[in-house]
Amino acid sequence: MVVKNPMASDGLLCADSLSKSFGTVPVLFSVSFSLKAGEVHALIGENGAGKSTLMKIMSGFHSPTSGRIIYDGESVTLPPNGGAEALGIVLIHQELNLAEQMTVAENIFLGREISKRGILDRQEMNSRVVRMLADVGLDISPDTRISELSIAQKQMVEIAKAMSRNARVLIMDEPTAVLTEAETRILFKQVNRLRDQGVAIMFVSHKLHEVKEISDRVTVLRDGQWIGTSPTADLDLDDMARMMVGRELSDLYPPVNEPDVDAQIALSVTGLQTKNLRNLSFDLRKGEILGFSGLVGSGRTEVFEAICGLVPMHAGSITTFGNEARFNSVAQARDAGIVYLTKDRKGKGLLLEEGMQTNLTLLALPQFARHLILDRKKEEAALTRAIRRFDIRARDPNVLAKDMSGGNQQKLLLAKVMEANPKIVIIDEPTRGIDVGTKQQIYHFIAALAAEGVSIVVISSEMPEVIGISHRVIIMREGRIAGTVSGRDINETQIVRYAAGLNEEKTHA
Amino acid sequence: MPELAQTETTARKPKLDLKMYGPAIALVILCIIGFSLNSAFLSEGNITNLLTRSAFIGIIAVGATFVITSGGIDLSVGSMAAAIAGIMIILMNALVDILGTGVLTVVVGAGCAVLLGALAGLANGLLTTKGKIEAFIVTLGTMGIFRSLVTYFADGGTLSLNFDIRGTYRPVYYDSLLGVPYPVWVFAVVAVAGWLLMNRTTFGRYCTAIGSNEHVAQYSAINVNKIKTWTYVIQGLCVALATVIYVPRLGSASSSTGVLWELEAIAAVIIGGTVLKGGYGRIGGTIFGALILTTIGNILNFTDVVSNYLNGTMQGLIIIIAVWLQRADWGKPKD
Amino acid sequence: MPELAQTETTARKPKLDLKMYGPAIALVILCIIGFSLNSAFLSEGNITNLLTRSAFIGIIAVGATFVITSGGIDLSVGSMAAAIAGIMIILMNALVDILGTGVLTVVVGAGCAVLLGALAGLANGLLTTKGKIEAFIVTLGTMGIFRSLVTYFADGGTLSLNFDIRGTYRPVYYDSLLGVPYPVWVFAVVAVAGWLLMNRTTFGRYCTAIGSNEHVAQYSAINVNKIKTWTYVIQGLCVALATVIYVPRLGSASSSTGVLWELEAIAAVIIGGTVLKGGYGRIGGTIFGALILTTIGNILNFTDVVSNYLNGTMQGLIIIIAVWLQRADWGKPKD
Amino acid sequence: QDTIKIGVSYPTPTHAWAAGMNWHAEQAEARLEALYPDVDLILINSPDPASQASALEDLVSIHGIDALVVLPFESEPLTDPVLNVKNSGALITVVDRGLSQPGIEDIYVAGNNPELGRKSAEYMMSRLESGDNIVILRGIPTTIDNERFDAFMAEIEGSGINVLDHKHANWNRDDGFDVMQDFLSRFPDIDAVWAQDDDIAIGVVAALEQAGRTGDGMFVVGGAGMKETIRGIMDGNELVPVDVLYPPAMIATAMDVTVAAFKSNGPVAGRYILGATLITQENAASFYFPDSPF
Ligand SMILES: Nc1ncnc2c1ncn2[C@@H]1O[C@H](COP(=O)(O)OP(=O)(O)OP(=O)(O)O)[C@@H](O)[C@H]1O
Ligand SMILES: Nc1ncnc2c1ncn2[C@@H]1O[C@H](COP(=O)(O)OP(=O)(O)OP(=O)(O)O)[C@@H](O)[C@H]1O
Ligand SMILES: [Mg+2]
Ligand SMILES: [Mg+2]
Repeated sequence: MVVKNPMASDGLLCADSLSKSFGTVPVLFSVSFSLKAGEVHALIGENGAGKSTLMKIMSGFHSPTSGRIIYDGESVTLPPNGGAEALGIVLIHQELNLAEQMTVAENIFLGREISKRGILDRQEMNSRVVRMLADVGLDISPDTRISELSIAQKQMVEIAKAMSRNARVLIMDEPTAVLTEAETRILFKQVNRLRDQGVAIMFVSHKLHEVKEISDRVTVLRDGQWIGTSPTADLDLDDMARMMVGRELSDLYPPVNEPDVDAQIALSVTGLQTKNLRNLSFDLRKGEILGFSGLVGSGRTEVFEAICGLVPMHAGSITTFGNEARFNSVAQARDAGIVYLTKDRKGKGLLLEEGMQTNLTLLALPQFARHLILDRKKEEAALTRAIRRFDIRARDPNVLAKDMSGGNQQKLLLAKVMEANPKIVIIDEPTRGIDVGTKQQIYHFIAALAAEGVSIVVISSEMPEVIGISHRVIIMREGRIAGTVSGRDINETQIVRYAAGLNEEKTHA
Repeated sequence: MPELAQTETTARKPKLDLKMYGPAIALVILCIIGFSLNSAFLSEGNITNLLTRSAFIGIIAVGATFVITSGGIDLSVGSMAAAIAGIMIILMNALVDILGTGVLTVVVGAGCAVLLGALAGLANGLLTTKGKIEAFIVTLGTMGIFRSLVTYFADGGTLSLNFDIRGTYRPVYYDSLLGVPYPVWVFAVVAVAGWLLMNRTTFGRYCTAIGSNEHVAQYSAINVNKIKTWTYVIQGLCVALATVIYVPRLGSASSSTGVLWELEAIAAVIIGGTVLKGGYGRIGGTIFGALILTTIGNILNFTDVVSNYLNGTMQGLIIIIAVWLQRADWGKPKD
Repeated sequence: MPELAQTETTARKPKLDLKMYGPAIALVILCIIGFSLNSAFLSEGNITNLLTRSAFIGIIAVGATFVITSGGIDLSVGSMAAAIAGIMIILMNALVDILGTGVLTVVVGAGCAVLLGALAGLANGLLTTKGKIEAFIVTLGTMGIFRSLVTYFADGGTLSLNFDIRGTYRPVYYDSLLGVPYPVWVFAVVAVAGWLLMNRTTFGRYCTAIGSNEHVAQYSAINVNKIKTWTYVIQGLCVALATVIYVPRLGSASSSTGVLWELEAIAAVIIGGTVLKGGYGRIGGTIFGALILTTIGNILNFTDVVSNYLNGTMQGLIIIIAVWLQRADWGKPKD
Repeated sequence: QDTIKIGVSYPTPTHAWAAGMNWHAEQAEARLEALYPDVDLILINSPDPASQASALEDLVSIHGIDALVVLPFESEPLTDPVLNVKNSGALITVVDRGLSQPGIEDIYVAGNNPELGRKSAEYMMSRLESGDNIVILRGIPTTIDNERFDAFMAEIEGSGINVLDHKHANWNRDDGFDVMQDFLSRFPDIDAVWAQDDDIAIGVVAALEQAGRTGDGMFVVGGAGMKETIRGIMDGNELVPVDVLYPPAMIATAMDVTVAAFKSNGPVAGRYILGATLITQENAASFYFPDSPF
């Protein structure tokens, strides 16, 4: 592949032969491309390809090891730490970048507060925030603390914050990874509005259908190299996938093997009630893949956090493999063969300041200890195995979790829960931030697990994913089960109707 | 979902409020105990004494609230107060010969104290931020340094203010305006200014942001080092102010001046609801925290029911219970 | 990519190592200074004294490393040591009449001390975890309580060990095995055990995880409250052990026993490289931290070049410089 | 080994009395070293008993002292460490606080704590009548404080003078001020204050002046012999009319005697108990050292 300087000067913001190394590890190799005013430019590539790194360089958060950034036709050195916002370059970080203990309004205006004679104009800020939140369809008070929001809500706050910055260049690093369809629609409406105003928009995503829909041009990165840039119209989804992974991709979803309707019931929940859940009952069979769908906040996560003892249960009973079970802690659930993979990988999933090995074995640590003494060989072996099994790509095995690419963090988290050798796996948003190639691997992996007799719950806001891999799908709405679909009924229309409350509840317990 | 979100918001309010009023409630309970032990507790004289006494720790604690909110800690405040008091006394004694015993000498002395406080705070701040040394170590170090400096200046003994200037300076501690002693006025002004600074200015917001998540703060183009350094400077200024109203009280400073004030100040801050790890600071709570601490000592002086030797036990128990009263998540399900 | 990975590994190591050896380097520099002041510094007698003396703070600091690593803090250790010493002395004096002045009395006394330490730690731990009160407040409270208890038991004076039993107990401090005094052996055993516990067991890993992110720990099947409580119990046990070897040294306990040990212990931990906010603990560093602190005191006893009053200044400066030496990111590009 | 090395160990001067002691020790050091070129005095202070024990070890292992002058932080904890020094062959002079085992020291120089309490009580009784009220501000809870307090109480027993309450003011001016303020709020009728120590007395006087309760023959008795207090007595201060001596200069006495043990041809071993003199306007001048920090 020839890498040269394509159209380095005809855009608003251009990268000219940017290279970046962390310590001695090179991550980007002489990448050049340009971003024009009034276009939505998608950047795609496998996990760890260097997309986030490139975006951070182009917004000043990292400085390039070599190469230039050209802004408005002039070679510039961008000010660090978000100072580039003053120049009109705004980045929405892949990782949530909000101060948890502070309120929505305080976060949105952090670093550029409005004040009159040194005193904050809180009314002005609050009223502006109310408008911004309305623009992105968020119905929360500006005084809500970030820590009280769901992840999707946090992401929408981030988006609202970025939208309010009057950007000339808006860079969004996987903004939709944690959003559902409905929220993505709202985002796209805003993006289109900005594009029409002449804002240059950079859009990083692993959801290729979104890329196809929203972007005007696509640039592909692979292993830190620029692979190509072309108009979106010229590419179909398979072309993009091929350019990303460098090979043909077979079917994304594995063939769904016939569910065994007589299989033993692995998990049975009856009459579950919590603060937000009302009288929930369902069964999960051995070897079954059960999808959980519904709108954000419909309570899917809470169901399983309650089962694993993370949220107090007010009523209800749980049996696993016929045995009465009531878990007061994750450890008890784990010992009974149930593990839960959180969707909040930064806040609840990974120790960001630790390396891969510590994170990998943390959940199943007793297995790696004999008489409390850790078996470090065994841990190392586990890491080697997990890296292979889940295709975790970190150029440096000692890398800290916070320095891993988002997708690879997700893979590490998956590997972590699988270390516990569970009989029942609950995966909340399994492929959040994962590239197509790896997605395929994960789906096949889930199918294979089910075939081995492991029962799996997949909570997902990505409709195709739920449809593609589940034997049966439960749709939740406002803290209850709105309906259950299986077999041929698993399709988008049905699910959406239940989720929106259009289908009446066929009690299915 | 809209409904859910809403019930959520309204359901949360009461909890917040209880936390908010926790320190005030604890103080009221203490006052009731005090009054039931001895009705003189609520006499005007005692209330005035209590408030005046709280002023020192209170003013210092206001500064400490900023340091702690932004994720730092300052162990040097007690020693710093002693050192500033010492130098101020030496200076004022020397100035008597030049400027006489008038107000001017006092003003110059006080100005110099404020300057010293700012400089000492600046030193702590720069060592922490530029020197990249943990605040705990820096201020443990300067605590030793300041304390030994005052010992050195006083030759191990006591530095006493010239008797001629005392008359001019004394009213700053002992006199009142509208029936309220000057130290209480200063305390009130510092409290209000601190509250405004914390809650109504960008500075306060930046402190919170830094304590909450330094990375986020940095990525929001906040000059983290500058803000952090400023918190220590503010702490230094507060210490200086407290010293300025402390010196006229007994007119002296020695190496035992201000011993353990740092612990008291930090305790006042934490009792008031500020989080030790940073990210959440409450000036109002700090004021109550300081009042609570002083009141505990006051109450113990008001009764001879418990053995003197067990004062520490009572004090410890009351502090723990006071904080427990406000911390326990009443009725909130554990999560 | 495999090749890349390798160069990376080697490239990372040096930086890590400097931080790793920082405390050791600081100690070596101090030793050189000591030797150049007075060659007797490196005499066998002095080295033995130094090590024996470090044992108290060192053992306590090992416990503090666990507490701090898991995000807590324990201010009560000094007072706890005094209280345990006091009760142990009362008990042993009482036992002399029953069990005589033999080894048995000492063993029972020591066993009781260990039990008390565990209980005191348990109290701190439960108040922090179940009571949901900030560790700073809990241990500030128990600090006052323990201290006043010993004052109370001693009636304001000193509790002294029966002279008949001293003979039996004295060797625990003053005698040696293979030329190494017993306290140093105990210190070594505690250090090694602590190191293993921190670095080679699930417990140590859990402490780090909790200090690093409590939520993640909870979601990773870690019983956060249990582990946290255990860290305080371990701290209590370490304090008890330190007390068991302290009592034969001075044969008494009073309200001034162990004053400020908490600050010294925490300082040793932080000098050793453990992070005050939790999530990163280094037992090895703590040992060096304790040695550094003792050495500073030793060196200052060596010379009367500086005014005695300025000891605190020297101490403060040396601590700051020692930490600065190891903290400064030599040549590491700031990012 | 020609020089005679004498270690002098005492608590870190964290309050004025100790500072006075430190000053007198330094004066004595300069004087004695000038007088005898072959005498080397090594002054070390320590912040707590454990450090003092360490300092004693260092004096032996590093300086190889021939004699030790020690003012123990506390009697009990330092008994063994001093015994160790003695076992190294050094001459031992103990100052102020006796060790808890007899026979270790060769020379003992001390003030007299019970005597201080008793003298104070005697003065109180000479000024007050049965039915009068006093309050007491005590020091830091220690044996010294107990000895003074117990002797005072024993002496005043049966005189009809009421002790309204006693609280610890930790030999500290600020604590003295706070505690006295609270006593004044609590007790409308106080006739005299025993502050036990001159530092506390300064706080007490400030509180009395603030409350305007200095009249009616109110008086305060401190203790130790601070120069400002003595100055006041000389000038006829009615609020603090007397003081009871507990001289920090006793360390100098001890150093003199110890050097004499090497230089004098007369026997010096023995006990030197200094009196707890009541300082009044008449005799004040002879206890006034304007250059001392105390
Ligand atoms: N601060 C850092 N220190 C060391 N390595 C880093 C750092 N930041 C990123 N890396 C490494 O750089 C590589 C590229 O990461 P980057 O986050 O740019 O990938 P990405 O394309 O955004 O992937 P994803 O789709 O998973 O988000 C990864 O191997 C990552 O581990
Ligand atoms: N407003 C809120 N304040 C505090 N916690 C909330 C709030 N909303 C939801 N949560 C908590 O967040 C967790 C996840 O919420 P929930 O189960 O409703 O999400 P979900 O249906 O899984 O949606 P998604 O995964 O798409 O975000 C639950 O533990 C719930 O208690
Ligand atoms: Mg990325
Ligand atoms: Mg009368």
